Amino acid sequence: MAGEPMAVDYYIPLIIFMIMGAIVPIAALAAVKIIAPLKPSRKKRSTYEGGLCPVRDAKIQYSVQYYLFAIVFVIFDVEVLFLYPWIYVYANKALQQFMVFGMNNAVFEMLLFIVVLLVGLVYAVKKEALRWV
Amino acid sequence: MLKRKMLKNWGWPLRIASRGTEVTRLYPEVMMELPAAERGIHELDATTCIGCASCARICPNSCIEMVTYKYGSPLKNKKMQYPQIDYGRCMFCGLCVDECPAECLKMGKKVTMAGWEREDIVRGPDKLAVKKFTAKEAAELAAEAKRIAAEKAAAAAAKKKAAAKEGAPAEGAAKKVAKEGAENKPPKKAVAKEGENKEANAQEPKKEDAKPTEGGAS
Amino acid sequence: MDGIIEAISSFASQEPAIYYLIIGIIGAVVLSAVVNIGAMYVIWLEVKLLGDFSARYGPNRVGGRWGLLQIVADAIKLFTKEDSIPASADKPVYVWAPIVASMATMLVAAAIPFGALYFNGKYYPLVVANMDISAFYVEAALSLLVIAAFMAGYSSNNKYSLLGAFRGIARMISYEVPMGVCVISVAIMAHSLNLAEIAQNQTLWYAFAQPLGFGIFIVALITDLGRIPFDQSEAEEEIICGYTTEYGGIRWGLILFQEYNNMLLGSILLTLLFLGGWAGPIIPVPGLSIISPLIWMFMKVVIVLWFLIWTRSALLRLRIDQVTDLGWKVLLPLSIVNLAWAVVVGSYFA
Amino acid sequence: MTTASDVLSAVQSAFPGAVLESRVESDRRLWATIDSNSIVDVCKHLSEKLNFDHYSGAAGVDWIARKEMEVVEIMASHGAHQVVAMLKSKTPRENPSVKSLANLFWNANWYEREIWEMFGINFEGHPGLYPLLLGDELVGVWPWRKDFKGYPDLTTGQRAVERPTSEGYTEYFIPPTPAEIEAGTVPKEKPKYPSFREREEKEIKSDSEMIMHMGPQHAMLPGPFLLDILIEGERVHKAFLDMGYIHKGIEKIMENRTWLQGLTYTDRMCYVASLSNNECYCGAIEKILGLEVPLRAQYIRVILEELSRIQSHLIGTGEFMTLIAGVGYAPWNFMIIDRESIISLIESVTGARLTHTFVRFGGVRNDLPEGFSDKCRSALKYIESRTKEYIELFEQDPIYHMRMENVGVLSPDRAKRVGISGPPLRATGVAYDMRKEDPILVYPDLDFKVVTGTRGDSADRIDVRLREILESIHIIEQCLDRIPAGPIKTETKVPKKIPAGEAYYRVEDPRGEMGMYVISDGGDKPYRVKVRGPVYATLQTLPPLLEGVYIADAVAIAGSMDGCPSEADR
Repeated sequence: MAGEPMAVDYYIPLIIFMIMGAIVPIAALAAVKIIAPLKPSRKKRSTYEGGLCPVRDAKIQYSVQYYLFAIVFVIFDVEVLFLYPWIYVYANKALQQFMVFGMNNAVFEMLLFIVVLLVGLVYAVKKEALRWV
Repeated sequence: MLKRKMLKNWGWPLRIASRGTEVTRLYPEVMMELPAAERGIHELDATTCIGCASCARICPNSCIEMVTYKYGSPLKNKKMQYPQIDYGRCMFCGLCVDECPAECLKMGKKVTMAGWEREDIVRGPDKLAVKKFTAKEAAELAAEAKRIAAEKAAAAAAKKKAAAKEGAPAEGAAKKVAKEGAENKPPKKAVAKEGENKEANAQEPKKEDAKPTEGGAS
Repeated sequence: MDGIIEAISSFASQEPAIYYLIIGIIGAVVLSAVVNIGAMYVIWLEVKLLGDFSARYGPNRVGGRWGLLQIVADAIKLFTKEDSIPASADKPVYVWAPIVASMATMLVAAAIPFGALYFNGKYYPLVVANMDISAFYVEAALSLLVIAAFMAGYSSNNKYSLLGAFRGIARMISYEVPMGVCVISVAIMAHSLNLAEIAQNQTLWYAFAQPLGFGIFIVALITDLGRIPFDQSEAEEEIICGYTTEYGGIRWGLILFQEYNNMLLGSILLTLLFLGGWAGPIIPVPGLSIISPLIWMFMKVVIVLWFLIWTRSALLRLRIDQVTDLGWKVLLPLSIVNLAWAVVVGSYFA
Repeated sequence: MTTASDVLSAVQSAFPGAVLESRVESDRRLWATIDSNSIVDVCKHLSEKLNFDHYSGAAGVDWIARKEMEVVEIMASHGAHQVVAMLKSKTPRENPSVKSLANLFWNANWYEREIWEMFGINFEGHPGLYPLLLGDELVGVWPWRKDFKGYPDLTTGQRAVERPTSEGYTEYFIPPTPAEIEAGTVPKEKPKYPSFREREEKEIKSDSEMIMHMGPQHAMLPGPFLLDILIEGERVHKAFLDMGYIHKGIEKIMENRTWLQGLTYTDRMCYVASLSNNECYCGAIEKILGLEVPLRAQYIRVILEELSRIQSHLIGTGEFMTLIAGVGYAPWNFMIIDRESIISLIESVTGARLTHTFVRFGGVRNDLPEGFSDKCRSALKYIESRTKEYIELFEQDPIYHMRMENVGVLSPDRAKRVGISGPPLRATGVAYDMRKEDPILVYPDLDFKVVTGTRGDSADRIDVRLREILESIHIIEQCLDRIPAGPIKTETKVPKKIPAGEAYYRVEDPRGEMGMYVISDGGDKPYRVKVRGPVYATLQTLPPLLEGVYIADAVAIAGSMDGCPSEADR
């Protein structure tokens, strides 16, 4: 296929796709503006909650436990992100220089990293950080 | 183990898919098979109805109204009335059928009654009656009734002659008889539509023979 | 033919920016049509199959006996419905949520190879942005729909929507990590993060090479797509319609469409990563041999879609806390086991 | 075995002078008028000493001619004996007031609230007399009193005026007519007590808690009732239940219809169980009349009631499965197919699919059609194999176990205390079934087991229902073997006017204990019909069960109860 274009050029189509992704729904909404009837009323625009008026509104402080949950995710996701560059090291023989316990250094380092990750997971579970709200 | 246990779950949809369609009915094309005891739209035998209004009295939703109907038996009570049922309110409980002393009201297998207007689902005796006098029979019966009325009038006249002393009340009675004889004719509106009705009357039985599927009987 | 390819290649290497601009515009127009029509027929397939799985007909009036045009009729209905925005909603966010969803889908579509053409003994993958890290990119972009869902849910100012939005995020974050680890395991075996290369490099399908990873990826994919048994964010019997409760007419239609778009794209991703992509015997008929990889790809994707719909009629819905528990406490450790397995087997094969 | 006369003498000896009047109808029915001052003590004595641990309900009666009102407490026992004690306490019609039993029996709460809003009888010591079935604006008109003249009709909108409230919804308001203003009888200002909404809003303690409506229009509910849950995150802290969204006033309508016409309304209380409701109403009237039903008619009734139990359980289970699986779930459609075969069997006899109006005073409407027995047997064989498959399917499904086991657990003691009945009660292990406890028709001759569970959780409730289907099939097969030839109606003609008297008749509805208390004053219309439905008790149990569970569990619990608000609202 194509030769070796500059890395940034790959992303030109992405921008175009993003714009296209916005154009389609906006066009649909514009079409609806023209086609569909519009008779707004107070009742139509009220919030649906089982057919009755809601008791207060939905803008509440969501449970703190939930955010703990989210923070654990952020930690783990970043940790997983570190594995992606590691694939490069693993695939590239030139970067694997020495052996540890019969494994090459890339594998060993990864295993060490995963053990740390698992310890973190066990800690999070034990601390009930992953308990659902 | 979890996977093995779940196998039965996965099997169910496949079993159903292999069985063919059972839940949906293609409604207007394929009608449901109904049992003989089905309580569908009423069928009225207008030749035996005595117009007693038992059905109208028992109806819990009072959806039966008694209305005059031209093809009724002129031999009987001259203020003869027949049930007209408002299917917007009828709940098909069947109490009217149980109450009917002449056993002339039955419930049939027809169950479709959609209409465009509210009036379409109010069915008068004209639509309910499955058995009614043909125009010829009705004419004969009317002639019979006239004859009987005439006989009665003659008898009354004879009586009047015999009891000439009490003239006034007897005369009144005779007048009444004559008047009732006149009332025996259908109301004006019905007279206007008589032509149409006769045609409809002649066609209707044929129509029903030709389309037995209409009520879902087949 | 060879000349054309030569010309295109040389043009691409000389003027990459213009080349990618043209490819991008053509690709965006073609793909948005393909993806949207594809989504319509995924919806049709789902309705029809669910009908079969429950002894019903499914669509059978509009567009012949199979109801092929039912979905078009539905779309027309959506276009003619009144567009009403709830008074208490956060309007800009509410309006932008379906648009963001659509953008997210297109971003995924840009990097996914939809198939390949076989020509002169070589495969030419049909992909617009053939990135080196497309596996990583697609996996990231797939979870963007959750952002749109959260925007929709939080802006609606409705309690069902709120719960749906929070559930959606919780579901996503519990399965993002195992899913990522699975992609890494595949990449280790394939020695590449490029989807086209991963598909190309599968001598043995990775579904067989790492069955554990395959299973985890399916579960994570179903979760990402929000389908039964993991459809808690729009569990109808609990929170009505989840984050789309306050959406109606075309706005709801757009969100629904993006969900099915993503289902299609997710199935393609699964096929590429684990089912050998477009691999399959080349049909030795002159016209068909060029598109035979496309045919194989299409068949595999349909089978994956069929499986997803089958699952929907076979399983019960899990509770949201069980879903997150399953993700964190079962699938995450298992996916790491799978990673170790991939390393061992991968080293052995290498 | 304790009989009614034993109970009566025990009460008379414990409370000399408290029993003003008494009538021992049979071994199983005791009617007594208790001095209204000692009613609480008598009930306490009955429940503590005489095993009357089942407070079954209460009925109000307005005796306008005698210028007094009556509250009838219905007390029974969970299997210790078969006596049902109907204890009346009287109160004058002016400012009627009796002592409340709500502190003694937890489930008396709702029954007393209903009597209060319908008859205006005040209950001293009741924890919260708020309207339950009626709207707030109807309180004070006491609609079920005999002298009730009707309320301005809001639906025709003659006088009612719409006005928006500060909360954004529309309220109806009836402006006084000039004549009323002149006469100074401007009707009622707003009631003094807090509304349902205000009461629940008071419970919100922190900023992270919110109240979410799970009704009246919600995919979870089989019909409209308002279930509000106070949640923090996804955890339910408290649940509130409000009813009356489809209150039909059937008890009042029946007072204005003839005896036979009233039968059609029993169908419509809950159309899934309409044959049981028919049976209950007809049974009560036959009891007043002293009619003996011909044997063939009894068998036909039993066959049809059991068939209708099968179809009710199938749809109850099937619908419930859609609650935890979504409507695409395949076995649900299988249950619909199975139910269809049962429905068409019933239809071939009664002529209607759901609202049968089939049972008649002293017999049934139609005889079984030709070939019914063979058709029934083959259909039942099919259902039996299918039901066994369902049981096996749910048994082995891991997701089902995760969702259902130990969810909404009721202990036997608690279940007895809250007065629940039917499959939810039997799932806890209490073998309480009207077919054994208060046998009617030919049930005593038939061989069947009362199906019970062990844990009392949602999974057990479903399991009990499914196994009851098998038991019902067994009953029907016996009936088909034994059914004799003969008449299907009594020889004696049922009079249009039923002689004065009263009866309480209980049947086992598919959903639990259904009782009807029928009073005749000798006219052609009932003086009072009180329906003690099973779902009323089931729904009352719901809010405390939901405390502390997740929203998804709330759906599983509410669904496994198989409540039918249509019947509870009557």
